[in-house]
Amino acid sequence: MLVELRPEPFEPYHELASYQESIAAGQYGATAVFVGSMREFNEGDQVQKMWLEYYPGMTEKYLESIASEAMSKWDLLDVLIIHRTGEVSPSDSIVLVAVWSGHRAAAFEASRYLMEELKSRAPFWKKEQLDHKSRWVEHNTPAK
Amino acid sequence: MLVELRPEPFEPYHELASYQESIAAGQYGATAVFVGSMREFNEGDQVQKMWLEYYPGMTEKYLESIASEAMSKWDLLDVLIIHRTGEVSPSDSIVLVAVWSGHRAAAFEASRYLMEELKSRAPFWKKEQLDHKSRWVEHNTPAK
Amino acid sequence: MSSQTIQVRFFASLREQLGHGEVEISTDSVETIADVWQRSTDGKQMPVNTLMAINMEYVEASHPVQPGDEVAFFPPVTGG
Amino acid sequence: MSSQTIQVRFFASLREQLGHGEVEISTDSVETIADVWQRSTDGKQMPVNTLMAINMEYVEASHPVQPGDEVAFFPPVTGG
Repeated sequence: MLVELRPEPFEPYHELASYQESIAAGQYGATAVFVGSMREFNEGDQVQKMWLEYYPGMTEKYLESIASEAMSKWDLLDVLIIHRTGEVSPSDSIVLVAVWSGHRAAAFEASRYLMEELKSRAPFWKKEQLDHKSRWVEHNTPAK
Repeated sequence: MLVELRPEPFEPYHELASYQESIAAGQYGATAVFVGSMREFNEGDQVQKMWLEYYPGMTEKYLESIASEAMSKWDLLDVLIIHRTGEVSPSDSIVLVAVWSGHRAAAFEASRYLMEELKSRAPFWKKEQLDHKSRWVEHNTPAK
Repeated sequence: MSSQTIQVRFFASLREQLGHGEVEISTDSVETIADVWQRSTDGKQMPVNTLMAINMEYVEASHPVQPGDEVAFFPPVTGG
Repeated sequence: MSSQTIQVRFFASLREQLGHGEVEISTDSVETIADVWQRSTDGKQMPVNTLMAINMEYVEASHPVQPGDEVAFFPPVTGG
């Protein structure tokens, strides 16, 4: 299980391939992955840059708690969460969540659970830099 | 949109990174990925090898039809499906399904939809080589 | 003439049980997929859960067939 | 003495609105998180949806505080 905050750009599929080497091959049958990326527009505006603020200490603690919760709720072999911080550019990866399990149901459910918990409760805040002003994103879209 | 059958081992995260270069960066905010891998055991037995039979022509057609269906049911930017065929070894990747969309709900739902359709209807059959005998896998586990 | 025949394919355990993966049958008095099974297997009982396709599309046993069709029978699928 | 104080932190838009990210307050007649807000913001109205944490765990406004605690206030989160 690994939770990491990254102040620099990261390549999610490289991270995944690399982290996966630490998991016993032949043990997992299902891997579910979610990658959130920065789009170059939001609510009708071009976004130039984004600032990702977080709460040092609490953010890591919160992400570790949901990763542990997922491990105890489902029969998972491993969980990886990487989240970007600081200044982010369009098309950069913001978040990577991956879970490894024996079967697909657990993998799908746990990855979605982690993303919903992260989106609704993990202490991160986005400030968007538009052409002529900046603004805080006010809330995340609900799970629906 | 791409559907491919692969008679040779493939590295799913390398495929993903490479295919993703064809999609306009900054347009998608959510990527959901599922990778199915061969485990070295099944129903209490060690599995040495597996043979993945398919129906040339129908299998590709079926996978293309569910990819198109997903594109029309959800607001997706792209879909990638790669499925292994032939002789497979433990820890090899069997299937890769990836969808790119604006927001996470569509990505999660579409990727799960694709895997359930693939598991329940795509013409593939697995034959397992155990220590002293071989056997056909009789059915996939249901979505639950 | 191939237009008066139907190509029949069997996959996986069904192919192994029947001993062949492909046969060609004549269309004489063959009207449905169920008839194709009868003719192509010498009247064997069809295993429960057998899936059927005509020209690479899933159909039911009552689906009509025509000369030139490709019909396939196979067990439940286990891909992914 | 730091054991008779509470460290208060504000994040994101709340930090910008208040003009500072961190203050230290004395614990005199401060019993709950709501009291911490009052003391640390000079009685400003708390925005609806403000989230609160004590020692990096989410809590409600009625939660009791003690000297040495770290209390944080922040707007709805928007990560991921």
